Amino acid sequence: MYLNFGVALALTVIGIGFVALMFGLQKLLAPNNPHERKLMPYECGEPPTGRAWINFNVRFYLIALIFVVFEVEVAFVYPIAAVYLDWVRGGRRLYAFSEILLFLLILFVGLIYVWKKHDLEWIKKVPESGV
Amino acid sequence: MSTLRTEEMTLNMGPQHPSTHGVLRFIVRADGEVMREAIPDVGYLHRSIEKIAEKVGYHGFMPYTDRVDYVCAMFTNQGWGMASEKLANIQVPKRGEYCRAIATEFNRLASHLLSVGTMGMDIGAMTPFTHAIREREMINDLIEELCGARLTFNYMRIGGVAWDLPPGWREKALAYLDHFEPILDEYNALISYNKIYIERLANVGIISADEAVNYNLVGPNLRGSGIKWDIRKDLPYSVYSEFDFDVPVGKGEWGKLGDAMDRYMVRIRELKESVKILRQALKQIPAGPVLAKVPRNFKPPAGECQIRVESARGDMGWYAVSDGTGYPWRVHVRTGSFAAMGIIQKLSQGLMIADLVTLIASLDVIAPEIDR
Amino acid sequence: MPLLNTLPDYVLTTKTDELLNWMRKSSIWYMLFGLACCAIELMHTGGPRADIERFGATPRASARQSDLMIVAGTLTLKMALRTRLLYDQMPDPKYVIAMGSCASCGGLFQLAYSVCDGVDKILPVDVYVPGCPPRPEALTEGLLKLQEKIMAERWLARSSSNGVAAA
Amino acid sequence: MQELINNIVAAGTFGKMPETLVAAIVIIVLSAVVFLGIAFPFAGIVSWVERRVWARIQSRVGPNRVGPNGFLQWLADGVKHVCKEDVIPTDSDHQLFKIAPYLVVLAFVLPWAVMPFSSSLILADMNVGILYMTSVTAITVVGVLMAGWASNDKWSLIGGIRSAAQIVSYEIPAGLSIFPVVLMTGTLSMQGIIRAQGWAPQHWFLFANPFTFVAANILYVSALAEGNRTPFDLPEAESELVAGFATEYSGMRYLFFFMAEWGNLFIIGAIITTLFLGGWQFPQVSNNAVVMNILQLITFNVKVLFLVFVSMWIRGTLPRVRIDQLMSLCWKYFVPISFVNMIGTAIWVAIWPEGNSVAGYIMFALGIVLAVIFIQRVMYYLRRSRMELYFRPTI
Amino acid sequence: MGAVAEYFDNIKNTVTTIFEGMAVTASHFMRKPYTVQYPDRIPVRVQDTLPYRYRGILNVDLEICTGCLACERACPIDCIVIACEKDQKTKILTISQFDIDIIKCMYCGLCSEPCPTGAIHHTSEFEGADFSTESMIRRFVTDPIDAYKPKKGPETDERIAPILNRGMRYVNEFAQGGEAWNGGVVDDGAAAPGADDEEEAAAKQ
Amino acid sequence: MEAARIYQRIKDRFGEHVLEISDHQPDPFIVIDPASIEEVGSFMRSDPELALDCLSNESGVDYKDRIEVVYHLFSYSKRHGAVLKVKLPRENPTVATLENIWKSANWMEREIFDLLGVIFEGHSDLRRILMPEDWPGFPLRKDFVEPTEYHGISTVRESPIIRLDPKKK
Amino acid sequence: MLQQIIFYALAALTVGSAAFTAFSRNIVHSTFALLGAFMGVVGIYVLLAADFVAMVQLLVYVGGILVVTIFAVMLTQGIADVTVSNREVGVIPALATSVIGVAVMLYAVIRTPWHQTPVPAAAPTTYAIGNAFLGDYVLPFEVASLVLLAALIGAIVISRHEAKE
Amino acid sequence: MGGGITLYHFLVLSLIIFGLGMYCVLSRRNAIGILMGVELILNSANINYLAFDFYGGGGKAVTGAVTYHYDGQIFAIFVIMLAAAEAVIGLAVVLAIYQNFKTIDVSATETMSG
Ligand code: SF4
Ligand code: SF4
Ligand code: SF4
Repeated sequence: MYLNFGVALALTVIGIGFVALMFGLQKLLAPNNPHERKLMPYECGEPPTGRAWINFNVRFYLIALIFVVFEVEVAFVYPIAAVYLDWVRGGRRLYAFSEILLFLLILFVGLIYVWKKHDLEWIKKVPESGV
Repeated sequence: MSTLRTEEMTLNMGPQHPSTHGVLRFIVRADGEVMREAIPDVGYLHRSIEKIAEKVGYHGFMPYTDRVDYVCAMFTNQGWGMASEKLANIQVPKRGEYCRAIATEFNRLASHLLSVGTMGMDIGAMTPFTHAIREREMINDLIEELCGARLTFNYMRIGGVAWDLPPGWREKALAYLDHFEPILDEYNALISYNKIYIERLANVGIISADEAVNYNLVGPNLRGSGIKWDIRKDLPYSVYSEFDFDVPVGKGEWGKLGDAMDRYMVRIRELKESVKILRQALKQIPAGPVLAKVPRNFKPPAGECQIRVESARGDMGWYAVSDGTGYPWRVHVRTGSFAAMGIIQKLSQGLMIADLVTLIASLDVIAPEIDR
Repeated sequence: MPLLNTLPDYVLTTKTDELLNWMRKSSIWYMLFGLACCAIELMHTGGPRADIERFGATPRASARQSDLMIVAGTLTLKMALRTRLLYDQMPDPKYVIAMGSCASCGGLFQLAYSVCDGVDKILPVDVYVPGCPPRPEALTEGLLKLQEKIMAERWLARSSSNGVAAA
Repeated sequence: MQELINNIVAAGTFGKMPETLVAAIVIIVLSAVVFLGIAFPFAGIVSWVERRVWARIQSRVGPNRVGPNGFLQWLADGVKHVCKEDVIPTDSDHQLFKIAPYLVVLAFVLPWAVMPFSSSLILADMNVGILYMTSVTAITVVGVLMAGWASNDKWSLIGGIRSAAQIVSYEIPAGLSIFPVVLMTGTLSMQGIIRAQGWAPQHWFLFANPFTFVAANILYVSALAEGNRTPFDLPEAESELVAGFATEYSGMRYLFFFMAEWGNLFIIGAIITTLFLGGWQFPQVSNNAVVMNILQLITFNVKVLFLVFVSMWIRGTLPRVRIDQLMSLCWKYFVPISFVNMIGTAIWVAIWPEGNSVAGYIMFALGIVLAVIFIQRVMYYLRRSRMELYFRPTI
Repeated sequence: MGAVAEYFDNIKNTVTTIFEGMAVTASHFMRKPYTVQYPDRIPVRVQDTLPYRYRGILNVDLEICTGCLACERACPIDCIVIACEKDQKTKILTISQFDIDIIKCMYCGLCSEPCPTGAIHHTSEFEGADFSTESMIRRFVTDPIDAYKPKKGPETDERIAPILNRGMRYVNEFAQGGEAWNGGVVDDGAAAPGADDEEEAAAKQ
Repeated sequence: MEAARIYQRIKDRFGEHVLEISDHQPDPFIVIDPASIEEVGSFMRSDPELALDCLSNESGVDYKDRIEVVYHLFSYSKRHGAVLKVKLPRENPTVATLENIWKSANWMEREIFDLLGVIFEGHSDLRRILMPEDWPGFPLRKDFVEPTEYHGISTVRESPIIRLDPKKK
Repeated sequence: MLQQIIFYALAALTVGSAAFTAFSRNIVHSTFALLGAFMGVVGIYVLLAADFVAMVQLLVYVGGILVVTIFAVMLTQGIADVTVSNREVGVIPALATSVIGVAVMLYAVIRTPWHQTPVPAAAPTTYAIGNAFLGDYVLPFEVASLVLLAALIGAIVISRHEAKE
Repeated sequence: MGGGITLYHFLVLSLIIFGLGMYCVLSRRNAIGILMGVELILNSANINYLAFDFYGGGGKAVTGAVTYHYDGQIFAIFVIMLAAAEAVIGLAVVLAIYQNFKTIDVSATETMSG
């Protein structure tokens, strides 16, 4: 097992080393003459108005919150999915199946709840007054 | 949930932006992905064509009209030709009118193809766009044979057209039309009826009929809102009264009436109608001269007139004032895109950033037509 | 420390230069910078008939990733300032093709009050392509001309005249 | 792997070096071979292939001037980018701006550890193989967010956040769609999953039962979404967002983002091939391990490349969805259907723990019918368009 | 339609339309690309495939130029510069300069229309890209040259006759039936050689 | 309805505000008092007989001694059109906006303001539209002189052809 | 040898990133530094023969929690302001508390003779965990899903409730 | 785990991370900062669980078919689950606070009533 993850480590090192190497090569080969206008943010040829680091739309945030919950669920299901076949073969299929079903259903309820509450919809209306 | 407020972001979309159809700029005030509004900023292609008209004379202005709307330059040619003819009361020979109709309808095909193609590209499908470009190339070949240029035709003259149809051209044109119709079906199968595509277009930028009239939308944009109005049919000019064709209108099959999909479908259907017109025109074209006698030193009597041409982007108005000299006193072009741009700010409210692109493409605005 | 135009003029360096230039000229990414009528022909150049991508030239939307700015169309004064900024924001090495009469010298719009007569007033232009609009093949020829120019450049080897613009 | 190391130690090639060190050297060398010899060139070549395929769909030719048929195009692009100035905007967050490409490349190299090329060519046959594969790709999100934020540019920010939201959302249906296979095999190891299938199509999990068929499609589409491929290329949506999170990136840094994107195609294909298409399974035609391994390698790659090709083909066909549609597609269609799939498969497995071979044949027959209908449609369009035919892949 | 039915209808629609779209694109793998591989991998030069009326870069056949300056006057943007000198005694017109700025030209064809002999004409040549604007000026006159004098009858000079034929064919492409058009132009003495019957014949085509 | 009858109807209603009815061919027009433009406009739009629901064109013309603003109106339901004009003094040309009657006037008035300098009172957003904000003068006026330089970019370009024969031109 | 190197490298990565998280003045930087900490911890888990847990850590922490945290930062911060983050008061007390706490515990840890068994060979753990979930730990397992459901609904309710204002 | 790495190494490592997390929680006035500190603390706890599982009594080796009771690992998984739940709720609260106060400075919420 250590060997297996050793491969991952080795790949990490190689990948990062490779990228670094290429950057080094670029440093050697590429011209470099920055000036003020070149380093301005790119905005289709206009000088930018307002800043870019602003607080972003909450929509994405809610999606991410929902996502985390489901991600944990996926992580939980992996081990039982892996042993499910053994349990079925071992003759305890109903028990194993109902366990999985229960677990999934409970979260499915969550999904339906969110769905019904229209939190999956991307609301196209903007508040009337400008902030 | 929508009441969650976040900071507003001001984005500059354009002037150099792949989907603004030339150089337009939109100042987008957005809340995340949803726009509060998009304020169009035009004039990046203002080439003072109206002023140049006052300097180059009636004949010399013809090539400049090509540049008023380069995507359908035949119509601008024709518009200027008709305006000058009306000022000086010149009758265009019948064959000349037929040549004009044929050339303009081919140009309409090319223009609509570009419009539906860029629509596909803006939605993210490159293939329909290149297919449209391929068909345009074939049409360009035909037009090139007719008038020697692919884009800036300068085909028409005051009093008719500059060149007659070349020998063998009619057969080629008819053969092309036979090729074009199946390609159009294929195009529809590829993109127009694609569910993703319909979802992207339907219910975006809904324009009611009243609004369309009030904002002076013309052409496919007006028809997309369900108003059956086509200058070729309703105020016939040239020889259009001799053709049998339909005026497609938006029906709201996929969403509310007057949405982007309706405008798009109107264009697709107009392609078919144009093919119909072209078939008739190519069969009916009479013999005769193509250019009336117009003096080189063209001096229409003082006066003013406005003519209206149904260009690919709809009713194009040419307002010309003559003071009796060889140079027009004032020329003004009322174009469809200019009016269409005026409505964008209103329509964009509450759309998503991605929809703005759809909206612009569905209104088929062309930068030079706005700015001239 | 960039090695640009610093190495002595040996066979090795010139050969490397040739290789680099060959690679660079085969991968010219141009910025989608259609301004007016010529933009339509620019689209056609990327389209099925002319297919400029055969030479490795693909359109890019962002100036940051493009090597070539094809100024396709009339440059108005209002646009000129933005164009300058866009050009500035391109990373070196960068090239400019002036496509069509308007971009090259104002063309028929020299009579106009709002048009910048020629993009060479604000940017260094490498290749001019005549035509109004130039047909796609003409633009392709312009690109080939630019490739010629790139091939003649020196990259690593020291050179007095035709080094990279940045050096 | 362990065997190999044992052999090397036994052979004494490295003299008296401790075993761990030998192992380390072997691992590093092999990983380097896989990365530099396969992953990196693949990412490059696929960019060229994609341009050619795409061009062909669009009645064009595509890059064909550099090397034979333009084969060296990718190298030219690479070298060009090395020679390109590296612009780091003043207002950006310099450290994060520089780190982001590393993360994206990292997420691209790590999955290669469990890539099952053949029955014995695999760097690491982890017990948690498929879980490893899905979880390391999650690092991309952070890289993309970092790139988007660090650029301090509005297009980048929107692109980055869109991308992140998209990737994380589609991880759910992708994860759920893996379960049917796990339920049927009872293992998470890549090799184990492949071994549970046969070489014949009716033994593939794709055709094992209706649920797996649907799951395979959902997984493929979700994987495309995670890889930011059309129709889900919103983060780079050129017509809206200029170049998305990579707007400010130039030169090498930009290239790495794209290298990762193209390279991920292989990973997508490999996941589907492993889970549903029988992986490297090939009929036992020879007893020679080397011959078999080569045949398996070819089989695996053909399958993966076919899937890569399909993704290019899809890219040439479909328009892009909008962000809200993307989300509703994920949460309202894919996630519930995946739930149903999973439960359905659980029932199926409970009834037929050893699989049902009749179902395999029936599903396979249905698949063939589908293919025939498809070919008919293709012929229909070919006949109607009356364009010149040309069958060679190159021009 | 109920919500559930709509739900499944959406799925069905999406799948079938994508299926159709994929079939269309798949059929393109078997079609010939439409590309013309300019400049090298084509059987004939692109220039030779262009139609006769194609308005490429201008050319002047000085052999048949009458020095009437009609083209210079017709050009709306003055990109033609001609210098003619009329010798007061011999009445011979000498053209000492005939420059066209092809980078400024808009390829409109207005200059070639009034030309009585078709001396100035558009060719199908379009390759003119260059590194500087100065090199874009086409200078047709190197040494001052005598202008062409149209003859009453058909041209007899063997050297000039084919050129004039070409020129007249070019002239006759223009709008038929417009006698006044061609007639109204020429105000510098050099009348258009009679080609009226030909024009009419073409008009009846 | 015939153009002449339309004008007559307006004349009947707003007698003293109508300054002139011209039957100049091809397009006859009616000239009204600038002060009453809003009234006339809303009448033309709302009158059931006229129902001119579309302002299809609005343009300005500089006649050296005066500036005219020309309105081309059209009715989709009745299929007739009318041409309305107001004459304004060249110095300080001011007229009320028709934006509230026809929405399409908004942009067209901006354009006229931009190019001819006519000020539309009550306009919601009277900014330059085509020209840059810092542009001097109104280019479509007959006496407009082109500036030789804009932000350091010179606007003249010498012809590269040297004319050998300096007598001409 | 090698193990030591790897261990110390991972430890350094983890501690370094954690320290960066704790001390950085820029909240965005400290959020992104969490990535390093989490990745280091993944490595540590692997060293402790917990491959499945390591993967879950990667999946949930890196792919999930970190992303939400970054989103939260982006959503709520006046990021561009100079008063970027956080600490104004309590640096010294916090430092002191932490150091003292750690010291005390360190003492405890080192002095305690922990019960140790021979280290088993690292073996795959997924099955065991799965069996445990279906066997001994079935109740916690199901409760976990309830907890997640509660978290989901709670999160939605909280954010929506507040949004009504 | 060979090579001289012992249980104590891991415990010390976990302690250090714990200390850093602690400091983060105590010193930050930013709610998200506090949450990040909590995550660090939970991570250090997990390291402890796993270390004890690995070195300590977790494994009950049976000769032959080896079955381990990975109690420590299972605990770690539950901790991760709880951490995720906590993060979700915590960040939702952060969002809520932000919506109300336009700041997530925890000390500010004390002073403002609302
Ligand atoms: S050169 Fe001609 S075609 Fe090109 S932009 Fe100018 S006017 Fe248009
Ligand atoms: S083609 Fe037109 S622009 Fe060119 S020289 Fe002739 S008249 Fe002038
Ligand atoms: S119009 Fe023809 S003949 Fe006259 S000067 Fe020009 S080229 Fe010569």
